[in-house]
Amino acid sequence: SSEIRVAVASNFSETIKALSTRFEEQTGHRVVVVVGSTGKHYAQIKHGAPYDIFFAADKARPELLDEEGVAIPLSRFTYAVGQLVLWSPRKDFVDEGITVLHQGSFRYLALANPKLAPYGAAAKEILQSSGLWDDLRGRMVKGENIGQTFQFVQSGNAELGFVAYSQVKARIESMEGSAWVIPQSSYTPIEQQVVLLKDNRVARDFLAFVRSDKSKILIESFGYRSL
Amino acid sequence: MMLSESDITALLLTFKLAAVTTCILLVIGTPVAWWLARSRCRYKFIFEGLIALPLVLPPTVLGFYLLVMLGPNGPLGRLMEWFGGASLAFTFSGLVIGSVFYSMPFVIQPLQNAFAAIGTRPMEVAATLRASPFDRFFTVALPLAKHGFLTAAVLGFAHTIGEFGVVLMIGGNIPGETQVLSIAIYDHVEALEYSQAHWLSGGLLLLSFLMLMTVYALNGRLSWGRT
Amino acid sequence: MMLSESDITALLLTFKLAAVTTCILLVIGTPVAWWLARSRCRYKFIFEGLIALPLVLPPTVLGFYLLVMLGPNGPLGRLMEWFGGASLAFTFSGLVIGSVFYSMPFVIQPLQNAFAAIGTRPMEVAATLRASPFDRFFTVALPLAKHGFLTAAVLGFAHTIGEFGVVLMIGGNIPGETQVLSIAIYDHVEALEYSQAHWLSGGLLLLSFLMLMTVYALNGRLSWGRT
Amino acid sequence: MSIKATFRLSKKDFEFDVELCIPDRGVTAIFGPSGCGKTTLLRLMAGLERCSNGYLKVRDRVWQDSSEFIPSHKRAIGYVFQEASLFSHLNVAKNLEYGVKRVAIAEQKVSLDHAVALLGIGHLLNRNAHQLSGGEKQRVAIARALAVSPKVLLMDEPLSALDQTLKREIMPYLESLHDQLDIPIIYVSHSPDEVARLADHLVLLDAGKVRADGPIGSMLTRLDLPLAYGDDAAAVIDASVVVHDDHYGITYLDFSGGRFTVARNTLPLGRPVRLRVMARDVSLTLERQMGTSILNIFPAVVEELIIDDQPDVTVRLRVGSTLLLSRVTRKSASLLQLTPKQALYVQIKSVALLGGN
Amino acid sequence: MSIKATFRLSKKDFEFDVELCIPDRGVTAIFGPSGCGKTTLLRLMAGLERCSNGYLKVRDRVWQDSSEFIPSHKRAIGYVFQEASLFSHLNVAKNLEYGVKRVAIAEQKVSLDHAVALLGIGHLLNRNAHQLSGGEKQRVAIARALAVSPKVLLMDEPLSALDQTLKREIMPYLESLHDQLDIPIIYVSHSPDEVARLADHLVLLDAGKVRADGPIGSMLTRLDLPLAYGDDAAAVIDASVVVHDDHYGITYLDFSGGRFTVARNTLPLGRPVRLRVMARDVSLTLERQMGTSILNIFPAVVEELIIDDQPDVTVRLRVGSTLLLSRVTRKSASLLQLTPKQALYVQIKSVALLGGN
Ligand SMILES: Nc1ncnc2c1ncn2[C@@H]1O[C@H](COP(=O)(O)OP(=O)(O)OP(=O)(O)O)[C@@H](O)[C@H]1O
Ligand SMILES: Nc1ncnc2c1ncn2[C@@H]1O[C@H](COP(=O)(O)OP(=O)(O)OP(=O)(O)O)[C@@H](O)[C@H]1O
Ligand SMILES: [Mg+2]
Ligand SMILES: [Mg+2]
Repeated sequence: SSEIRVAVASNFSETIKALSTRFEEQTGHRVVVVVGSTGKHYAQIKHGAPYDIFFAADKARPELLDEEGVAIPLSRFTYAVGQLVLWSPRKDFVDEGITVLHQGSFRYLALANPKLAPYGAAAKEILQSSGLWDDLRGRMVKGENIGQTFQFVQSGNAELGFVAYSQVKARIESMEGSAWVIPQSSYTPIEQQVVLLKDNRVARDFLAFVRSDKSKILIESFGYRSL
Repeated sequence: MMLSESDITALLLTFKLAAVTTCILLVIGTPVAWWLARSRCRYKFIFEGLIALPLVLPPTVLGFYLLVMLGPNGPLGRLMEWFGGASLAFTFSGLVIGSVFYSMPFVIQPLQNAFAAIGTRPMEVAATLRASPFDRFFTVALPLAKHGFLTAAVLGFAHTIGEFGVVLMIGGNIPGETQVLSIAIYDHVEALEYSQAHWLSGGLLLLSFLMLMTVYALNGRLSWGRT
Repeated sequence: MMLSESDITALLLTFKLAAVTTCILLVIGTPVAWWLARSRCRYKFIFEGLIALPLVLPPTVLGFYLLVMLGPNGPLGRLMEWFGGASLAFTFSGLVIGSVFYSMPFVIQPLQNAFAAIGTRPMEVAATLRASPFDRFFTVALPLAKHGFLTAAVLGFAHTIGEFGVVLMIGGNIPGETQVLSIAIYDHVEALEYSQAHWLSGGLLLLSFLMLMTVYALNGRLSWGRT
Repeated sequence: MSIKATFRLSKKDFEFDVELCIPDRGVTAIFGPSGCGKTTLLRLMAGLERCSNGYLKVRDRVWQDSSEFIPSHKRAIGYVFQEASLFSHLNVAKNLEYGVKRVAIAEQKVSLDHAVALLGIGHLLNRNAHQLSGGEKQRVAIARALAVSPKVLLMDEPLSALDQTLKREIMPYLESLHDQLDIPIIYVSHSPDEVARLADHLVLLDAGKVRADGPIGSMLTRLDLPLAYGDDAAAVIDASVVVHDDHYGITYLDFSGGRFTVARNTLPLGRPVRLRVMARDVSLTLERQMGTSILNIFPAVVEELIIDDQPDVTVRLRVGSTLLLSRVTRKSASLLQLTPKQALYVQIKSVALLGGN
Repeated sequence: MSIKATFRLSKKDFEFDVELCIPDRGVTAIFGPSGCGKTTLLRLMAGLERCSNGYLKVRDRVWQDSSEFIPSHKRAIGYVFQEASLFSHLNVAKNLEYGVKRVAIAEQKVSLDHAVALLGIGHLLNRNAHQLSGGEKQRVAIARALAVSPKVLLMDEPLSALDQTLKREIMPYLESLHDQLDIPIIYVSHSPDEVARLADHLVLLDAGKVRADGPIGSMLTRLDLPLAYGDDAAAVIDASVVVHDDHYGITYLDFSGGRFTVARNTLPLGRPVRLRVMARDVSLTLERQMGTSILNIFPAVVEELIIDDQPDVTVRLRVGSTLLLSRVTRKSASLLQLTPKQALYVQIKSVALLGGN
């Protein structure tokens, strides 16, 4: 049995751990998960980080690696699609639709930095299309990533925020707080892509495993959609 | 490559934060350091340990706990609310609190050493020359500890400028309010805008270097003692 | 809630890193601080400024530049390769280099102050008692500067434990190799595994507190001077 | 009125237990061997060291008792430390001004300029402490203590770093201080010369206890104290100026036992002065001698002498109502058949004029 | 062989320019007013201060010239600083051992135990520096300097913090040091008493220059130097022990001008000793007097005297080949009609035995 190192975007860490546990059980290989922000991973990979696979939080960075010839050609695919949710820990604060943002009865709206995180870009798209982007500028607090954004909201410092469905799935199901799962049609899909960085058997096996239907179900159970 | 307007805002904000934090730290730190240097209290070592403690937590984690504390359900948040104030998260004041907390040991420790090095004799002499404890503290202890103050101020100031994790967590990256330079640079790096990152870093380094050099040069000039 | 195996690995790694870094810093920092305290060189202030400089960069950014330098295409990386060594990025040695660089001012400044406070007389006395410059440095200057050493060691050690950005960037969060505690906690927070994060943070705090307290208590006990 | 002090303190290997009543005028010397507690006493009086059940009253003000402890900076003291103690961050001028600035103008009785001139430190005013020699530092420290116009001056071996010439210049000033300012001076010294010169009152400390204390005249001639036995054993005589003879350059001084002839000085007639007569300078003769360069010869009566196996014999004599000491060899004592009550002549070879009193 | 030194240095307001040749045996006293450069000279000799074109040769070893500068720790010196200078991180015992440990066993000629016993610091060995009194610190510093068995001992006012008793105990030891160890001692002092007692050779410094230097005997009696005029003016006489008289408790000493009678001492017969005779203790008579307690009366010849408008007259006299000083009033001088070459008698009231030479 051998060991592979997998660099994973922070928001997918829980899911990948579940996946790799199953993979390890099936194959006896070991999967070492390296969690981090996608920008950091990208910089590190370009400077020789010893990773076999890179699960990014977006599509852009894997594409870049592909173009720059760092990634193994033709290995790139979308492993999950994130879903954006407007969520508040308060009951009956967010309802289906964007009305709460129009009413503006809040001090802070949290979202991920649109420059850095695809969830942020998606949130920005929605705010722009509803004409709120400029109005809310002074009330927006931006997390560096979606994890931090969730903490802003969950700690109550921001009344509501655009977070990932995967972060609040359990809470929504147990009717904790209030949420609006934003229809996929209203923003560019948050495609999270993966590339192979080092060509070896186990890594390819793991990618194949992630693509398998069983895995897809598992991924969806964590709150992602699959393509 | 020019700096964007928001970069300049961030720059100014950063220096303001560092200056305010340093001042507060010197004001708070001086009596604490004096007490630590002079007291014969048996349990002094407990306080010494406590003061160095914020150092060992990763700043982001420290920031996370601060965020939780400041939130409406956190003890500090409740306290603020009780006093009728708004939450401090995502405000400049909040940043100041976080930075003060985080940079505390860098200010207190050099001051404590400087005070201890003075010994009791100069204070005794001042007492026989009619100087009250306050008076002699300001006219004898402070001037004699000036090297310690310089070190404390430099470490505190520089550390606040480079401060990142705490600010990231409780700042919310609001331009002009809480978006400081370190986060701006970080964002550029994460967003792969390397040349902007280089410019900002270079500028910050140059500016800081000039400032530090001036401080040290002045200090060397004013220095009295036999080295 | 128990700590996972990887958490314990991270804990051990962290203390190892902090210990190694502190030792290296004391060894490097002592002669530098001595020179800074004693030299009458007119351009000393330039060096003093340079030494405080790493402080002002956000650690992640500093880490990024270190990564660029140490990576296979960076000047240091090439140098290493030329000497037949492997790149230092993503290795424990790389972490040590980064931490040493980053924590340098916290060690040098207290030492410099402590040395300056000794004055020339004790060294002159030692010279008339046949002690060579080396001899009197070790038998007079070092013991008289012991408070400075304590502060330097505590600040250096604690700061390395809490070190985060630099380590994350050039280390790459590889469990057992470069995943230190600060990153592990950060990961737990990011992954919303709050209870694990609390446990780890609490443990770290307790451990550090006990360690710091012991150090200070011993120091107080051994202390000779009139306070 | 007087200064009353009771202190009890114990340090490692050292018990300090002193009860004192010192006159509140004149110079009180604290005299004793190294490590006997002189500095400790001064520090306790200054409030720099605390002891729990101590008591200190200076004139009508209680500075320390069981209920109260006036802190040092509120005690109107001047303190000259045993070791150099200038502020290293201030130059000499600023060191001097430090205290003065903190004294109400109404209470400033010693002018800074005067103190500077007296101690000869005018040329040092712009120097820093580390640019001074040992003696220069001490002079600045003395001037600084004087300049706060203290009500009690505490001096811990202030002159030991100074040369004779300087000592001679400063001592008369210290002597005159208590005249002009009416302040008591508590003066720690291990120099019998300084003590005899300056002190009106003497406290003999030994191992943290008061061995004896009293007016200088009687203390110096007590044969049960070690003071009468050193090389420097001496008596002091209170006298007053009666005639100046300019032709011979001579001044005559009257004391209770007769008229002293000393070198011409410039003191006003009638002025009380103090003379110091070393025991070794007093020789004894049975007859009044003639044709000698010794001018001061007085009839005297032997009061007490202790002959033991020491080669030297110290004799206490009375001249008028004044006590003198004479040191003679055992051989001389035996040749002259010295016994108490015996009448004879004392020849005083030399005498030191210690200034006004 | 000797110690040759040339130093030129200038500090703010202070010019130091000294050229010296000091014998490499015995005690050389450096004497001068506060701020004249005594400490500076010692520091230059120890190599603690540097001057560019200086020269220093001790016996046959050059310590400093234009091409070489031996650093302090390689110079076989012992240095007692003017100010207390114990290591605060070491206790007394460790302070003492610090130097000893660094001296090769073959070169250890002064035993640490001996130094400790002599200076009476045995009970302080476990103390820290801040638990000592001023005099105790200085005693430890002296013992520490002695214990490195130096080839030259440099002492900067080492006894000024000590009381008379201790001084008297330590001085003979210092005197004997150069006998036993054959090391020269350079001794800074402002005490004429210490100088006369200890010094064989005297260097008079003034404002950074050598005013005069020479053997102690001739220096003290030179009427062109200030030494002859102070209260402490004195001459020293080389003599030797000839008889002990146990009955009267008396010892007789011969010198070139006759036989001295002094208090019984325990020195071996034939032993050379030094006597100090204060100018004020020497009275002059035209006839030899009888029936006096003064035992030491010698015929003498007036060599030189300066009569000016001072009330006192200092006379240099020759007794045998020995020079003496006498201080008399102008009145006496005139009564006795003192003139050079005049023959008369000197009466020496008291004399101090300064120990072996
Ligand atoms: N760093 C300095 N800068 C300027 N002048 C100095 C400095 N150090 C000493 N001096 C001056 O040099 C002169 C000689 O000093 P030194 O210490 O040798 O005197 P000293 O003879 O030992 O006096 P004392 O008997 O008072 O100790 C003094 O006038 C002093 O003011
Ligand atoms: N902190 C201390 N701990 C223990 N003993 C001490 C301490 N400080 C002083 N002593 C002792 O107390 C005694 C008195 O000290 P003090 O300084 O009063 O002496 P002193 O009479 O001034 O002597 P000197 O003439 O040498 O200055 C000394 O025997 C000294 O050893
Ligand atoms: Mg004392
Ligand atoms: Mg000196």
